[in-house]
Amino acid sequence: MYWTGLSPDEARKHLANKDKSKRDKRMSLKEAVQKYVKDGDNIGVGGFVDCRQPMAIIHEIIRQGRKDLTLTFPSEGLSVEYLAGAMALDENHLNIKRLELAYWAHEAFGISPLFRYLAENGKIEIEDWSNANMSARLKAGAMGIPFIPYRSPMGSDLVKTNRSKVIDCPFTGKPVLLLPAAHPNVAIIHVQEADMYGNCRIQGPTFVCPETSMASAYTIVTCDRLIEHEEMTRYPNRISIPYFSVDAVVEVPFGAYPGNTHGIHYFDEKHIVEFRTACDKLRKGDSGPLKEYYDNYIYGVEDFGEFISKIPYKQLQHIQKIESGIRLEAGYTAL
Amino acid sequence: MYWTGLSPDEARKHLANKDKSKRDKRMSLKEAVQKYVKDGDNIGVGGFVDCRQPMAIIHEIIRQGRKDLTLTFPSEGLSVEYLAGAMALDENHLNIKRLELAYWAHEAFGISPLFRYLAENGKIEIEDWSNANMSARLKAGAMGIPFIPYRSPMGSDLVKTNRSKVIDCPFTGKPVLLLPAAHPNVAIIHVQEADMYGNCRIQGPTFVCPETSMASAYTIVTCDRLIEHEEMTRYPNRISIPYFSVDAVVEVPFGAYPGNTHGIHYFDEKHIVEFRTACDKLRKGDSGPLKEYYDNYIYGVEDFGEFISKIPYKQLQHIQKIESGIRLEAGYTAL
Amino acid sequence: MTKKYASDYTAQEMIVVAGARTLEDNKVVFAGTGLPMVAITLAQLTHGPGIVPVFEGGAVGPKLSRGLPLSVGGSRTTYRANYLLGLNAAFELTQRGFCDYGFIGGAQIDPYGNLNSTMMGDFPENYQNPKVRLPGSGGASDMACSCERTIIIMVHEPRRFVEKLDYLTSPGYLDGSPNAREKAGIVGQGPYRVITTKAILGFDDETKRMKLIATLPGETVESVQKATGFELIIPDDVYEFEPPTEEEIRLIREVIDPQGYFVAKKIKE
Amino acid sequence: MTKKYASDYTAQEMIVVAGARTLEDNKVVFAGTGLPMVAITLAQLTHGPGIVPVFEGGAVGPKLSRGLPLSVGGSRTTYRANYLLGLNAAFELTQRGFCDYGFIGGAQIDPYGNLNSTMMGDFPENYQNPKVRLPGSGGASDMACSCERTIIIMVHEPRRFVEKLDYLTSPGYLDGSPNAREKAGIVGQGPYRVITTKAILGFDDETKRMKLIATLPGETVESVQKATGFELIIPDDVYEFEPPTEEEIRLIREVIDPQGYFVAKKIKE
Repeated sequence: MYWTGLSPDEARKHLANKDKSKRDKRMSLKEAVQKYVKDGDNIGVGGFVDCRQPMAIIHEIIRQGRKDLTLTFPSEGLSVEYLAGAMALDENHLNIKRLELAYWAHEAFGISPLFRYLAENGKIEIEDWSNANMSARLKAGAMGIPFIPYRSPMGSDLVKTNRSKVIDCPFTGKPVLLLPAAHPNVAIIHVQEADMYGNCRIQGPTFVCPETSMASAYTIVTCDRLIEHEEMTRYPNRISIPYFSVDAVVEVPFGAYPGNTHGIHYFDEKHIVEFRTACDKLRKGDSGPLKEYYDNYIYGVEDFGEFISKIPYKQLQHIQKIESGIRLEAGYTAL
Repeated sequence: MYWTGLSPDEARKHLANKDKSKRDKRMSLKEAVQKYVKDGDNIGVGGFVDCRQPMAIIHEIIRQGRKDLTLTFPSEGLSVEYLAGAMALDENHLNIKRLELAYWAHEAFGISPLFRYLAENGKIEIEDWSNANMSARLKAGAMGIPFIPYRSPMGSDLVKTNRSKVIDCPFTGKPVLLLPAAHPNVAIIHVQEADMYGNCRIQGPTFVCPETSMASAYTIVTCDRLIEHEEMTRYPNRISIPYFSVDAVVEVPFGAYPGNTHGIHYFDEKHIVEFRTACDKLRKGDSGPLKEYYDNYIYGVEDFGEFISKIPYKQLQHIQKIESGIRLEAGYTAL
Repeated sequence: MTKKYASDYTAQEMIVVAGARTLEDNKVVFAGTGLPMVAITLAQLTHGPGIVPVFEGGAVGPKLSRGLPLSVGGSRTTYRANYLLGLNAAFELTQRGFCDYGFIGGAQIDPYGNLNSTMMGDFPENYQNPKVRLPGSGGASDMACSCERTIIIMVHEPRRFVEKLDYLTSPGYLDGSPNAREKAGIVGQGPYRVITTKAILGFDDETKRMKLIATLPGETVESVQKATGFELIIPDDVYEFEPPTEEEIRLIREVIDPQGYFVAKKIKE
Repeated sequence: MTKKYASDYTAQEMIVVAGARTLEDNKVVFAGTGLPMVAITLAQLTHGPGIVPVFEGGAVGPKLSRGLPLSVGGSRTTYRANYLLGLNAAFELTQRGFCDYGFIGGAQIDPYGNLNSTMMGDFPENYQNPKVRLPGSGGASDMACSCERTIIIMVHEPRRFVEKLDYLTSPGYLDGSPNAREKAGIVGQGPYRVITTKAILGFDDETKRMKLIATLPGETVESVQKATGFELIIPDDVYEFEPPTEEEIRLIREVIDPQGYFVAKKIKE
C-alpha cells in the first residue's frame, strides 16, 4: 500500500515533534504559502463545492506556482477550477499531478469544464472515492487511526480502482469497506472568524474543514475577520479548529469570493459565470479569455485584496445584502 | 462474537423502521422509564464520573426496579453507585448483571465502595475497557460501523479479556486494535437544555452523550430547562443531539443532583459524602444507613421533585452560587 | 376543492411534481443537489410539511424558506436547522439508519437501478482518460447504499437507460441476484422509484429488474419502452400518472425556483 | 531573588512540586485526575504559564483560575478553553500526536513502568472476583499509550513497586525488550519520569528498567531502594532533588488546593 501525503506513522511523528505553543501566527499570505506549500505536496482543500472555498490561498499558490500537486477533497468547485486553469494555461508554472476526490463541479453553476479538459486529455491521475469515503479518510487522519471502516459504496466500481479494501468484518462476518487515512501535507481553509493563535469559529456547515486541518501536517487559515482571542474563548463550545492545529492565520475579507461564505456573503453568480465561461472556452480550444482573466485578476495583482478591489463595490455590496444571515454573533448561523 | 444490547444489523434495522417525525415527546419520567427501560436491557449511561449524571432517571429506574441490566459507559460515578446501592439492598428488586466500563469511582470524592462490594463478591460480570475504547465503541455505534480501529491500549491486560481484537493493519502492516461497536438498548442522558421534540443543547464538555444517544435504540433525556424549539433552532451549530435521536423528554430541574451540571450547579459535596458514607458502611457490613437513605430519598417519594424538595433550600442555593458559569446563553460555557 | 390541472409544463417540471408526490410526510430525506432539492421543497409546501431534509454539507432538518439552495452546502440550507455539523455527520446519520429516503440522479441507469455519474468510456481501460469525464460520485453512491430507500431522478433517453453501465457509481440492486446488496455489505434496501421525464418506474420484487409503474401525461407504454435501452417489465396495472396541478406548477415557477436554476437549467449545460 | 526553601511539607506536597517542575512550558499535557491537576496548576503559576492542559472530559487549554477541578469533566475545567467537545475528541487528539505529556498514576508499578489500576488478585483466574477491585483504567491506559511521553506519580511503597503486576492496565515499556511498544502497535514513546514520595526515577535507555535519578529531601539511595520491591538501576550521578520552596508550598496550600481535596486526601480514603 502506498501513501500520498504522509503515512500514518510519518504524520504522528511530525505532529509529536511540532511546537504546539500558543503564539502569534499572523503572517502575509505570501509568506504562509512560501513556508507551507511545497512542490509535490498533497494539499487538503477546505470548503465544499463553491462554498467557503479557500480562494485567496489558491490565488497566492497560483501566483507563486507549484509543481506535481496532489489534491485531496470530497467535493470542490471553484478552488480546484482556478488551480486547473493555471495548469491549463501553463503546466510549467503550476501542475496538478493527482486527484483524490469524490466530486468536482459547481452544482447550480454547472459541471467543471477544466476537470473534463484535464481528465479527458489524460493529464492527471485520478482516484475516485465517494464523499463519505473522502470525509471519513480525513476523519481517520484527524483521529490518528490508520484506516476506518465504512458501509458504502461496496458493489461500486469506485472500490475497484481506489485503495480501499473490502474485508469480512471480524465481528459480524459481513463485508465491510476499509478506507486508508488521509494525511495531506498542508490544509488550506477559509473560515469566517479566527484569532491570532489560529483558533477558528466556523459558521454554518463545517464541511470537512476541522478534520482536514487536524489530519494535515500544516494548516493555513484565512478568515473574513480576525477576532480577539478573549472573544473566541468566551465560547469554547463553538471553536471548530483548535489553535494548535493551525500554522498560519491571515485575515482576508472576501477570502472565499466569488463563492458563498455562510453569514458573510452569497455567491457572486455574475463573476462565477464570467470565470466559468472562460474555462469552458479553453476546453473548447480558445485559451484567450482565460489567459486574460488570469492576467487581469491573478498575475496582474500583488495580492487578493487587489483582486477584490477590481470587483465593482456594488457587486460586493449586493452579495452581502442577499446573504441570509449577515449577523455573525457566536452561535448565530442564519437569522 | 456475541453482542450485548443490539448487534450492528439489529441496530440499523431498528432505526430504519423507527418513526423519525418531529413530535412532542414530553412525558413523565415514570412513563418514559416504563416505556423504554426493560429487564435485560443494556443501558448506555450518560454523563462522566459525577458530572451531568442522569440521576433523576436512575432514581425512577430504581423505584420501578429492573432485572439483569448491562451498563455501558466509559467513566461513571453517582449514577451507577445508586443503581448498585439498590442492588446491594435487594437483588430481587433490581440487579446489574454486567458492566462494560473503563472506570467507576468518584475522583475527588474517593473510590466506589459498591463497585468493590459487587466485584469482590463476584456479583457482576465485568468487561474492562479504556475510556477511549468505550467512547470509540459508542462512536462506532453512532456512526453505523460495526467496529472501529484504535491505537491504545495494546499490550495491556484489558485487551486479553474484552472483545477487542488485535490485527495487523491491512494498510500499514502494524498492529492495531479493533473495537466492536456498542449499541445499548436505551441511553439515559441529562442535559442543560432540550426542546419538546428532543433537540438537546449541551453546555461544557459533551462527554460521550451525543454518541451514546445516537448509538442506542432509544434515548430518554432529562433537562434542567425545557426551552422553546424556536430558541433552540436559532443556534443550529449548538445542537448537540438532534431530536430524531430522542424518544422521551422530561424537564427535571436539578436532574443531575447531587453531581455537577455545567453552568447550572456545582457538586453538593455534603450530600455526596452522606450517600457515599452509607455505601461504604454497607460494604463493611452495615446496610442500615443505606437502606434508610433509599427509604427516605427514593422509595419514600413519588418522583425526583419530591427528593429535591427534601434537600435544604439553602444547600441548593449554595451549589448554584458556587457554580462558575451560571449563565446559559447559547454558546456561553463559563463566565 | 376541485383540482385544476396545468395545461403547460416542461418535462423537468413534471419530474419535480412526480418526485414531490412520491415523498411521504414526516420522513427524513437526504437531498442530492439540483432537482431533488426542488422536489423536496415542493413536497414540503404541499402534502409534506413534516419532511426532514438532510444536506450533505451538514444541515439537517432546516426550513427551506430562504430561497432555493444553489448548493447542498450553501447558506440557504441551514435556516432553523435541527443539527448542523459537516459531511461526516450527515453521512454517518445515513449509515446509522436515520435517513428514510435518498434522492439522487445520474447520467446512466441500468435495469437494476445502478447509476453512473463518473465517466463515459471503457472502464477500467480508459479510466485515466475517459471519453467524457463526469463530476463523480459526490455523495450519491453513499446515499444509494445507506439511505433506507432511494428515489432516482433521470432524463429518459435510450443512451441513459442502458443494459450495461460504462461505470457503476451508485449501487442499485447490483447484478439483481438474490440479496446481492446484503451480500456486498450494503445496509439500505435499495432503489424504490425511478422518476423520469416519461414515466414512474419501480423494480420487480423477485428479479430486481426495472418495471413500469405509470406513464407520465402524453406518454404511452410503447413510447416509454422506446426511450429505454433495455427491456422493461410491463405489469398489467400500469396507469397514467396524474398531471401536474396549476398550483404545483405555480409553486415551482413562482415560489421555489423563479430564476430557473435547476428546473430550467439556465446555467447548467 | 533568593529562594527560600519550605521547612515543613508533606510527601504529597513534595510530589506535586516535583511533578510541576518536571513539566516544560508551552507543552500540551493530558491531565489525569487528582495530583496531576494540582501539579499542572502549580507549573502554570510558576515557570509554565504556557502549559496547555487537556482534560479527558473534553476541555482543551482552559485557564485553571476558577479553582481546582474536582473532576476532569467538571465545570472548572472549561474556563476560556480553546476547544471543548468530549472524550472522543480528547483521546483522538492524543492518538494523533497533539499531547506532549500524559500525567498519570496507578496502584502498582513494575520495573518497566507498566501500571496497574484495575485489580489486585490473580489474573485471569480471579478477574471476576478480585481480592481488591480498583476503579479501572479510565483514560490512563490510553494516555500511557498515546501521549508522546508519560509522567507517572506514585506513592513509594514496596507493595506498589513490584516485579510483576497483578494486572497490566497502562503500558510502560511492556517486557522491556527492544521496541516492545512499537511492536505492540503503540504510538507514544513511553514513560519519561516516575515521581514518587521518595524519588525521581527514569528508565535506562537500553534495558528500559527503572533507574534512580534523584532522591527527594530526607531520602537516600538506600531508603529509596528499600521502599522498592525490585532492584533499581543506580547510576553514579544520582543527585538530591531541590526541596520545595516556601512559595511553591504556599501556592499549593493557599491558592490551588486550600480545601485539601487531592493533596491532603481529605475525602479520599
